[in-house]
Amino acid sequence: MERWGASMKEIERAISPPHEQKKSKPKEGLTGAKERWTEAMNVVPAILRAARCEGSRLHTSSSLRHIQKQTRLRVVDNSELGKSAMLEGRPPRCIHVYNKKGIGRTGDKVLVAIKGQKKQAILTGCHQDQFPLMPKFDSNNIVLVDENGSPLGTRIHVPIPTFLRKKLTEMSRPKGVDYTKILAIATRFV
Amino acid sequence: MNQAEIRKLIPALRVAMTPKKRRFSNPRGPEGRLFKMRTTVNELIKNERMEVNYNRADEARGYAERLISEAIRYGDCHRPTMELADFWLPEKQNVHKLFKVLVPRFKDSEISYTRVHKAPHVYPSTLFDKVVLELRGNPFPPLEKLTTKRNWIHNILLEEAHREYLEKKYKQEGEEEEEVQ
Amino acid sequence: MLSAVPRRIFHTFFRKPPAQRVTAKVPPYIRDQLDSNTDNEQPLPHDFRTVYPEFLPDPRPEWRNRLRERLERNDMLTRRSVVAIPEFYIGSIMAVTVGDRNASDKTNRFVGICISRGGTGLRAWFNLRNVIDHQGLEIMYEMYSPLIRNIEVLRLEKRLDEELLYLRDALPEYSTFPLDMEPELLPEGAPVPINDIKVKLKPRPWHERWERKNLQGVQDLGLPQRFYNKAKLHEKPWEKYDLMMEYRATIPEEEQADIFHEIAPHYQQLESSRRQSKRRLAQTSRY
Amino acid sequence: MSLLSVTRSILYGGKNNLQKIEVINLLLQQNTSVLTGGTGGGATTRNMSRMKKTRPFWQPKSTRTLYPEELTPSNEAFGSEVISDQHTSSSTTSPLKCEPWPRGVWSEASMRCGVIARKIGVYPMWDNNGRRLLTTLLEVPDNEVVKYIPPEKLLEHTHPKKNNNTHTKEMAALVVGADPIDPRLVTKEYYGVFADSGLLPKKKLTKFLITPDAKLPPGTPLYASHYRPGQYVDVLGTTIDRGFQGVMKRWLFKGMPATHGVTKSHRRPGNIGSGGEKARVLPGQKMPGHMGNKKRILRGLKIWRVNTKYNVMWVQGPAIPGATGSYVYVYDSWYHHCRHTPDNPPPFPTFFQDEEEGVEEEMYHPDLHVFSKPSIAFNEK
Repeated sequence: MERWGASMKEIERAISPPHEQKKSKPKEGLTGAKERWTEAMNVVPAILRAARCEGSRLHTSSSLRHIQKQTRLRVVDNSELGKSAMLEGRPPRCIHVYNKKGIGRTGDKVLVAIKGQKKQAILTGCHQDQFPLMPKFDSNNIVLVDENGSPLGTRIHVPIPTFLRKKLTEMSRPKGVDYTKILAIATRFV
Repeated sequence: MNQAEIRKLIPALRVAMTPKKRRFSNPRGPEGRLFKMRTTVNELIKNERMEVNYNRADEARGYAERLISEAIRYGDCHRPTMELADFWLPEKQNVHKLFKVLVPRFKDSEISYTRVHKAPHVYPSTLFDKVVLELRGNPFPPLEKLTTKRNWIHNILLEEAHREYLEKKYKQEGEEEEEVQ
Repeated sequence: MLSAVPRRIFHTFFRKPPAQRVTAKVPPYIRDQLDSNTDNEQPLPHDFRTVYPEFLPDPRPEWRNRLRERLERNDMLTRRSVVAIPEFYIGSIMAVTVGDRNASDKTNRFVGICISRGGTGLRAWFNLRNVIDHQGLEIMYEMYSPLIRNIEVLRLEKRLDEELLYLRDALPEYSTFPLDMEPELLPEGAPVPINDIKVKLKPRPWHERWERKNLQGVQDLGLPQRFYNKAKLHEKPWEKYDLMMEYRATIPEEEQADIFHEIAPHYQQLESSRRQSKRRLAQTSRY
Repeated sequence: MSLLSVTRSILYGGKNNLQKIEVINLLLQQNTSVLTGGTGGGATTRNMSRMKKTRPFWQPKSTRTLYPEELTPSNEAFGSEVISDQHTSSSTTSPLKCEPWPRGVWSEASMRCGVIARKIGVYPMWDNNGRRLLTTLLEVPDNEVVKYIPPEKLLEHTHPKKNNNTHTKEMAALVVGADPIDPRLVTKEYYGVFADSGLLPKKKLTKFLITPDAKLPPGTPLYASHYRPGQYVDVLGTTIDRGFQGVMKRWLFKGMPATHGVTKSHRRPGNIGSGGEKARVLPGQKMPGHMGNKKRILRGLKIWRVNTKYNVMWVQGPAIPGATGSYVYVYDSWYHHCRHTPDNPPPFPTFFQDEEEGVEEEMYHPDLHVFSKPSIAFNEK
C-alpha cells in the first residue's frame, strides 16, 4: 500500500464512515494522503476495494454474490452525486430491493444510501452468475434515478444489457414512472 | 461431473465395477484408502492368489486390472507408468515381475487379468463375505472342478430329445416342400 | 466345544449378516456389433476427443443410456449441419452472433476469450470474457441453442491452463480484445499454437484461492509464505495414482471408437467445415 | 421337452427309488465343490418384512429361485431353439392369434389404454422463441396387449365396499406388458398368462383401466405414436429410494446452528409439538424416516416430440419420478383442461402403426424448434 503514499491506518481512517472520523481528529497531512488516495480510487477502484477488504479482514459479500441489503454497488452514470460518492471511496449501499425476493437481478429497482441520502437506482449489471446469453459484469452497476424514473446523470459510461430494453419498458407506466430514459443515455449495449 | 475427462485415453476394464467407489473407513482419509488398496494389489501381484473380504477384493481388483493394462500399454520405458508402478508396488521385486512376467503373460489376453471366486465361511469367522482373488494363469492348481457335464442324466436325455425334435422338424419341412411342389 | 470359542466370535458367527444395499454393477463395456464390412472402419482420430468433447457422454453410470445418447448425438449433428460450430479451445478468441429480440438490429455480436467450457451433448456451453469500456463482461453461450447465428474463431490458440477463470482477478489488459478484431492467420495443417503468456493478477482478495490451483499461466502471486504452506496442506498428491477415479471420469477408448464409428458418415462433413473455417481465417487475414 | 419332464419325474417323483437315489448321488458328486466360479456377490435379502403381498388376479408371481441347471452348451441352444420356433414362427405369419375385434369410436367419456415406458434421460430442447425447455425422454419398449378383462370379470375382483370407478361406471381393463424376457426365467403360472396370446413373457406387466369401447385384442402392439405431440399425459413412477433419512434431507428442515452453544443437535428437527390440550404428536408430523421408493404421479405434462422409429417421446419437464432406466406408466391426462376435445380426438383405441403407411419418423409440436431448421431470426417490428 505504500505505493499510494498512504499507510494502512490512514487509509482505514480515510474510508471509514464520517461519524467515526469525528471521534478521532484527523492529523495534519492526512488530507494530502486522502487526496492521493481518492485519486488512486479514480484510476483503479477495484484495487481500493481489495485493499479495504484486506485491511479489515472481512468479506461482506456472500459466495453467491447476491445483491441484497448492505451490498455495495457501483454508480456508472455521470451524475454529480454518484461521481463524488465513487471518487470519495464511499460507494452506495443497497438498503432495499424492490422485489419480493429481496435479491436484486438485472433491471431491478433498488434503494441505495449514498452520501447520507436515500436514492432510487436501477441495476444495470450484476456480478452473480447469469442465465445463458445474459452478460455477467465484474461489478454490480447501478444508475441513479429520481421518483419519476428519470436518471440523475446524462451518460452511462459502461455497456448495459439489451435485456433492459424489455425489462424497463415493462416496468414503466403510461402516465407514471418512465424508466426508458436510461436507455437513451446508454452509450453501448451488449 | 459435466464433461468426460479427455486428457487421457483409457482402455475399457474387462470386469464389472461399482458405479461409485467404496469408502473404506480410514483415519488417513482418501490417501489411507489408497494405501489399503495398495497392500492388496501388491500382495496379489506377489502371491497371485489370496483370500480377502469381498468388498476389498472387488475394489482392489479394478486397481490391479488398470495397473496391468497400463503396464501393457506403455511398457517400462514410460515415466508416468513407472511412477504408477512405483506407487502401487512398494516391494520393488514386484515392479520387475509386473513388467517382465505379467506383461508378456497378458499381452494378447482378450479377457480379464484377474478372477474372483466365492470362498466358504470357515468357522469361526466374521460376517463378511470371503472370496479368493487370483491372477489368471497362476501356477497353482485350478479352483473349480473341470468335470464334463455331458454324461449327466438330464443332459443325455435332452440330447436325445434334441435329436428327435430336429428329425421331426426336418420331416415336417420336407412335407411342406413336397406339398408346395 | 463351544465354550472354547471366544464369545464375540460366537455371536458374530451366528448373527445374521447386516442387510447390505446392493447397487447394480456397471458391466464391462462390450463393443457394438459393427457392420459386416469391418474393413471400412476408420481408426479413431487422435484429436477426436479434444475437438469434439461434447460428443462423449457424461461418464456417470447412473445417467447413462445408449439410446438417449444416440438420439442426442443425432440432434447435435443435425444442428451442426445448419450452423457450423468451429474447433476452439480454452484461450481461443471467439466472436458469437446471436439473435436477440431486444437488440436494435435483432442480432447481438460479442467478442471475447473463451475462459471455460463444459457440458455434454446438447447441454454443451462455453464462456466468453472481454473488457469493454473498462468494464469486465462475461457471457455464457449454449453451443446448440438455436439462437446462435454464427460462431467465429478469431484467434485459434490454447493456453497453459484448463480454465482461465483467474482472468477475473487479472489486470484488465489481459482480457481486453477489440470488438472489431480481425481473424488471424493459421497456416494449413499447422498444430494449434499454445500461448504461454503469464498473467499478472491483482492483489487479493480474489474470487478463488489461486495459490491452491497450481496455475501455470500466472506470474508470481507475491503472497506471504503462510499462503503456500496452507496450500500445501490442501494438496491431494495421491489423486494421480487413483486409477479407478481416473477411470470413472473417462469414457473408455473402445466406447469412444464406437461413438466415432456411429458419427463417421457425418465426420467428413464436420471435418470439412472445420477445415473451411480455418481456411477462411487464412483468407480473410491475407488482405 | 417331454424328456425333460421325464428327468424331473425321475428326480422328484419317480417310482424307482433306487434309480432316484443314484441320480441324486451323481448330482451331489458333481456339485460338491465349495468354490464356485464367477464373481462373488454380496447380496443379502431382507426377510424381516411381515407384510403379505397379495397379488392381483391377473398377475401371478413371476420370478422363481434360479439354480445352476448344469446344461451343456448344445442343450442350452436346444432350449433357445425351441423357444424361438414357438414364438417367432407364429409372429411372422400373424401377430394376432384371434380375429380382429371391432374398433370402438372415441367419445368424450372414453378412456384409452396407457403405455409402459422407460425413463431414459433428460435433455434440453428449445422452442421457437429460443426458450430452453428440459424434456424427459420416455422410451416405449415393445409394449403389447396381453389380456382384455371385461367389465363383469373386473367387477368380480374389485372390492364391493370400495367406491372405485368400476362400480360407478362400466369399466374394463387391459393388461399390457413391456420388454420380452427369456421364458426359462419365469414361473409356469406367469408364463401361462401369455400363453393364450402367443407372446413371449414380459418383464413388466400392468393393468390399465379403460372404457369397453377402447378394448384391444391381445397381441396388439402399442407404440410411442399412441400419443401425439401437443397432448398432455400423466406419468406415474416410483421415486428414487433414498433409505432412512433425517428431516433436513427428507423435509428440507433448516437444522440448527453449527456453533453458539449447540451440541449434538445440528441436524435435528427440534420441537415436535406443544403441551396442553394436544399433548401428543399430531398425525402428519414431519419426522425422520424412509424417503423415496414411493409411487408418485406427475400430471399434465405436454408431449413435445415423438420418434416413431425408436419409440421415444419427449415429455415436458425434468422431474418425472424415478431414476434413469426405471419404468413409468403413461396415461392420458386426467386434468379437465388437458383432456381431448372433439376437435382434436386421439388415435382410438390406439394408433395402428403397422397398418398405416408413410408414418413420419419424427413428429414435432409446432412450437418446438426443429434442429434441422435454420437459426431463429427475429424480424424487425
